[in-house]
Amino acid sequence: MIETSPTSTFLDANELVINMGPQHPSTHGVLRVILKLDGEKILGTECVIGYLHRGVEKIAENRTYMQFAPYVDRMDYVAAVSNGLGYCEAVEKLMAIEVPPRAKYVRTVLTELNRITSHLLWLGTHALDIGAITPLFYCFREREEILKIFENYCGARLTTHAFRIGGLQYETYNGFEEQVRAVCDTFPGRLDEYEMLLTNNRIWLERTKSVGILKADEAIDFGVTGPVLRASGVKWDIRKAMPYAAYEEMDFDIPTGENGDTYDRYLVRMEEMRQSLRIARQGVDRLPAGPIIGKVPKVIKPPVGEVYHSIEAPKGELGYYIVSDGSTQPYRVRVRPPSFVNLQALDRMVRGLLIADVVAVIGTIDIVLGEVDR
Amino acid sequence: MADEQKKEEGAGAPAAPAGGHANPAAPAAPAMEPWDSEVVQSLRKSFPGVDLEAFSFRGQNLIIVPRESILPVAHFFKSELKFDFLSDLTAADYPQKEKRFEVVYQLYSFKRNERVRLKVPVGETESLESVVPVWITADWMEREVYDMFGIHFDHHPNLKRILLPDEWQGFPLRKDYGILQQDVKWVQENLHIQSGQ
Amino acid sequence: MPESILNGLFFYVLAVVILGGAIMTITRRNAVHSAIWLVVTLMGVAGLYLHLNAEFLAAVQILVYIGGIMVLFLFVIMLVNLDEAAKQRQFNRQWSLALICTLVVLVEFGFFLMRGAGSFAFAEPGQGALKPNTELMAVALFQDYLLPFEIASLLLLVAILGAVLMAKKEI
Amino acid sequence: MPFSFPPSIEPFVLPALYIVILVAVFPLIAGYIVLLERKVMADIQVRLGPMRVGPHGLLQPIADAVKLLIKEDIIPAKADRMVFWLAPVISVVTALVALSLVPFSKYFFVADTNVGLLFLLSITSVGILGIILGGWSSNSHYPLLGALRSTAQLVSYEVALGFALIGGLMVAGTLSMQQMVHAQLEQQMWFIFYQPVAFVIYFIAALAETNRTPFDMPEAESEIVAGYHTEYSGFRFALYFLAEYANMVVVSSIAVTLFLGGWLRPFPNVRLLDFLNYAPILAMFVLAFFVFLGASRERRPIDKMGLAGLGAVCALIGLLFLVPAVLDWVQGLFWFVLKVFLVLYTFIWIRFTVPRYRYDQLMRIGWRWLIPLAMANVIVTAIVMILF
Repeated sequence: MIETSPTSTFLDANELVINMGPQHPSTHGVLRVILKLDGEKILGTECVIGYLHRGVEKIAENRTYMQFAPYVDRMDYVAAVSNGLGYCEAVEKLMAIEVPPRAKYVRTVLTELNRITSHLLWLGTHALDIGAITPLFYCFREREEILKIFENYCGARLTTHAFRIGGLQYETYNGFEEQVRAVCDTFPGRLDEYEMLLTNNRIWLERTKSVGILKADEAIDFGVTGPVLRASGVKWDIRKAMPYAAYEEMDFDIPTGENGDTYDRYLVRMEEMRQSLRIARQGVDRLPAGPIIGKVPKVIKPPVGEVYHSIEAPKGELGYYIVSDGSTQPYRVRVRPPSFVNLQALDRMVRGLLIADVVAVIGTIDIVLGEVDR
Repeated sequence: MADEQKKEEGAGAPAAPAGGHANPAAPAAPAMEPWDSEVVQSLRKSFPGVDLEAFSFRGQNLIIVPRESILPVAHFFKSELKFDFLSDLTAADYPQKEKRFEVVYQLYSFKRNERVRLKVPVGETESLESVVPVWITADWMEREVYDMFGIHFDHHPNLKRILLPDEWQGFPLRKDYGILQQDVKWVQENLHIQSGQ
Repeated sequence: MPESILNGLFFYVLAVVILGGAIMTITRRNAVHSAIWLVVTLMGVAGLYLHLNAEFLAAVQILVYIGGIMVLFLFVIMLVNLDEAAKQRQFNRQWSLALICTLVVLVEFGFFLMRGAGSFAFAEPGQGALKPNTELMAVALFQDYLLPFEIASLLLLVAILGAVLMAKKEI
Repeated sequence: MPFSFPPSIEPFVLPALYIVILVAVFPLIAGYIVLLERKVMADIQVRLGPMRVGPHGLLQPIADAVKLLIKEDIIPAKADRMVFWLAPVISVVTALVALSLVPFSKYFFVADTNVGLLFLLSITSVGILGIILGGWSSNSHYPLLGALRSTAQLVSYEVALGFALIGGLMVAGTLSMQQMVHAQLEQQMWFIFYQPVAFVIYFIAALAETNRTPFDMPEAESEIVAGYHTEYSGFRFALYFLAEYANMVVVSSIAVTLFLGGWLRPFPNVRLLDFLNYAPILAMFVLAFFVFLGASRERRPIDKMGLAGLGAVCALIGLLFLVPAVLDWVQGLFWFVLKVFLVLYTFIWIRFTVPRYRYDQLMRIGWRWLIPLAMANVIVTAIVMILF
C-alpha cells in the first residue's frame, strides 16, 4: 500500500478542508466559512469575515450627528429603517429630546413594515438555499408592495434614511394609511400561500427539523438575539422588555419556539411577520395628529455623556453605544450588530451536520454581511 | 505599569465614597450622577478590596471596575446577580487620560430586565483578562476590540484580527489613527494598488 | 461477400481497440487514465459480443463491468490519494528476468497458435439457433443450471457480507 | 420507391438517416426544452421569463447556444487536460446513443434490439463516467464532492430504477422497446394500470437519475456551487447541459414506452375514439390559431411578422398532415412526443415546487424505501402472474 499523508485523503481519514466563500451562492454575501470535513460531515468551522469592512465606526467619529445618520442605513441594508430608528433614538436619548407621538407612530409602522421586508428576504433566500426556488419570487412580489410605501414616503426604497433626530422629516403622504392597510389586508393570504408551500412540506420538515439546534442556555451564552433566541424558547423581545417608539401602546404577541432548530426559527419569523402586520395596522388606525418633530436645536450638540440604546431589529438586538464629548461630532459610536453576534453561534449549530445543513443554518441565522463587517 | 497599579490600590478603600472623582485628569469625563442600588451594594459587599465606582446618566447605570478584578466581577454578575447576557463588549480611546482605553461591557439580565454597563480603564501597555469563560459571546467581540484598538485580552482562545486582514499594521479606532490612514504596505502588496485613497 | 469483409473489419478494429486499450491500461502512470483505457478495452469486448449477435451478453458486459465495476474503481481511485504512486518508479530491478519469462510465454503462445491455427476460425454468429438470445440465457441460468447459479450468487453474497464486515470499523 | 439501395446496405439506410436527424435536431429540441422549462418556471413564479430574443423569447435557445459557443473556454491550470476534455464528451455521447434505442413511433426508431431496455440502461450507466471524470479532472474540491455525490446517487438509484422496470417488464414479457408497445396494444391496457407502484418508483428514481430537484444534490448550487461541472464553461458546459436534457428525454421516453403506451394513442382499441387519429392535424391548426392570435396582439412589427410566419408554418404542417400517408407516419410520433412532454412537464413542475433533499436523506429514501418497495413489487407481480 502506498503511504499517504493522513490529512490529504478521504479514506485514511479524516480531514478535508474546504473553503466556502467568499464567493459562494449561499453565504449571503462575502462571508467565508472554512469547513473542516470528514467526508461531508462537519468537524468544525471558522468564519472569516471583514471582506465588507468599511470602518463605519471610524467614519462616525469624523461626521456630525446628522451626517452620520445615512451611514447606518448601509449596515443592515435590508432593514435600513430599523437601523435609522436605533440611531436616532440613541441620539435623542443622549440629548433627552422628546419625540412627538405622531412621529413615534409613523416610526413604529415603518419599522414594522421594514421587519416584514427583511423577513421576506430571509424567507426567499433561505428557501432558495434549501432548494425551493419559487418562494423567492413570491417574497419579492410582496416585498415590492412594501418598498413602494417606503418610496412614496421618503423617495428611497432600500437605504431609506427615513427618520431625523427628534422625529420625522416628512409628513406622511396622501394615501399612506390606505396603502399600509392594503398591505395588511392582502399579506396574510400570501403568507398562508408560503406556508402551504413549505410549512408542512415533508422535504422542508426533513431539511429543517432538528437541524442546527441551539438550546436556550446556549443561545443566551452565545449572546444571540432576535428570532434565533426566541426560537430557542427564550421569550425576550426588546419591544416588550424595554419598549421604545410607540411599542408600549401596541398590542402584539412574541412568538417563541421550543427546540431551537431551523424549523422553529422559520416558524417564529413567519409568525413575527403576522405580528408585525398587527402592529402596523394598529399604528395607522390610531395614528395621532400633531407635530412630527420635537424640539431639536439647529445644531445637534449633545452634552458630555454616553448612552447605550438598543432596539429590536429584524435580526436581533441592534444597539448603539454613543459617547459624546460635547462637540458636534460623536466621540465614539459603537454599533452592536445582531448579525455579527448571531453568526458566532454558527460553529456550535453545525458541528456534526452535513454541508447541506451549513447552508440551511447560515440561511436561518439570517445574516447581512454589511452589518457583520460594518 | 507598576505604579499605576499602586495608585489603583491606594484609591481602593473598602467604603469608597461613590463620589464623582472619576479620573480628574480626563477633561472629557462625562458629568454623571452617582448611582446606588441593591446591585452596587451587593457588589461592594462581595468585593470589599476593590474600588468600584457607580454612576448613572440618562437613567443608564454604569460601574467602573478596575482592570485586575474584571473576571471575578464578571463571574459575580453572571452567577449571583443573574446578568446572564452580555449584550455588547467594546472599547473607547481617550488618549488624554492616564489610562488610555476604556473597555465597555453592556450587561443585561433577563430576570431583572435591567441593563448595566461595566467600564474597565486599561492603559496602553496593559492587557485585560478575557471574559470568554463567562460569556462565550465575548469571543468575537474581544477579537474586534483587539482588532480595532490593539487591547490584548489574556487567555482568549483565539485572539487574532477579525475584520481586518491578519497582517494589517495599526489599530484604526484609536484616536491617533487618522480616517484616511491605512496600512499602505499591505495595500500595495495585496491589492497591487499604490494607494487606496 | 461484402458482409464477410464487414465482419472481418469489425473484428480487427475491435481487436486493435481491445489490445491497444489493454496495453495503454498497464502502461499509464495515472490510475485514472489506466481506468479509462480499461473502459475502452471492456467496450471493445462488448463490441465483440455484439458482433457475435450476443446482445444480452454485450449489454450485461457494459452494465456490469463499465457501469458498475469501473465506476466503483474510479470512485475508489478518487478517494485514495494516488499522486504518490505516480511519482514512484514503475519498473523494478527484476524487469530483465520478467522480460525473459514473458518472451518464453510468448514463444509458447506462438507455437500453440501455429499448431492449432485450424481451430481458431471465426466463431460463427449464432443465427437461428440462438435467436431469442435473452430467453435462452434465462432458460440456461434459471432452469438448466439453476443450482450452480444459486450457489454462485450465494458465494457472492457471502463475499459482500465479508467485505462489509471488514470495512466497518465497529458493528 | 423509384430507386433502391443494395440489399446489403439497405437495412442501414433508414437508421442512418434517423441518426443524422437525431444528432442534428436534438440539440435544438433540448434548447427548446430549456425554454419550456424557463417559461414554465416563470409562470409558476408569477413572471414572464425570456421575452427579449424573438417574440415571447422564442429564439432564446439559439441565442443561448451562440453565447455558449463563443464563450471563452477555460481549463483550470491544474486540471487533467485530457480527462477534462473527455468527460463531457462521454456524457453527451452516451446520452445521444441512448436516444437511438427510443421508439419514437412505429416507424421512427434507430434500432430495436431484443435487449433494448437493458442496453439503454447499460448505456446510461456509462454516462456516469462522464460525471465522475469531469469532477475528478477539474482538480477542485467542489467538483470532486459533486462527482462523489453524483456517483453514489446514480449507483444507488439505478438499482431501484432497474427493479421498478423489472415489474413492468414482467407484464410486458419482452426487453424490446417496440415489443413493449405492442404488448400494451395486445393487452389493451397501459402498463401503468398494472404496475402503478413500479411507475411511481420509476418516476422517483428517474428524478434522481437525472439530477432533478428534489434530488439535485450533485449540482445543488446553494451547497456545492455547481457540483461536478463547476469548472466547466462555454461549449464544454453546453455539452453537459445537452447530456442532462438528453437523459431527461431518455428516462421520460422509457417511462412513456413501458408504462404509458408508447406511441399508441389513448384507447387504441376503441373504435369510437378513432377520431383521435386526427388529433395531430387538429393540434397543428389549434396551435396555428393561437400563434396568429398572439401575432395580432404583438406590438413590434418584427415580432408580429415572426409570429405570423410561425403560425403559417404550423398551418402548413397541419395541411401536410391531411395527407393520409403522412398522417399515418406522424401519428405515433405525435402521441409519443406529447406524452414525453407531459412527463417532462411534471419534472419541471416538481422542480419548482419542492425543496431539495439532503444527501443522507436521499440515500436513505433510496435504500430503505424505494429498493425494498421495488423488490416487493417484483415479488408480488410474480406471484400474481403465476396465480392468474
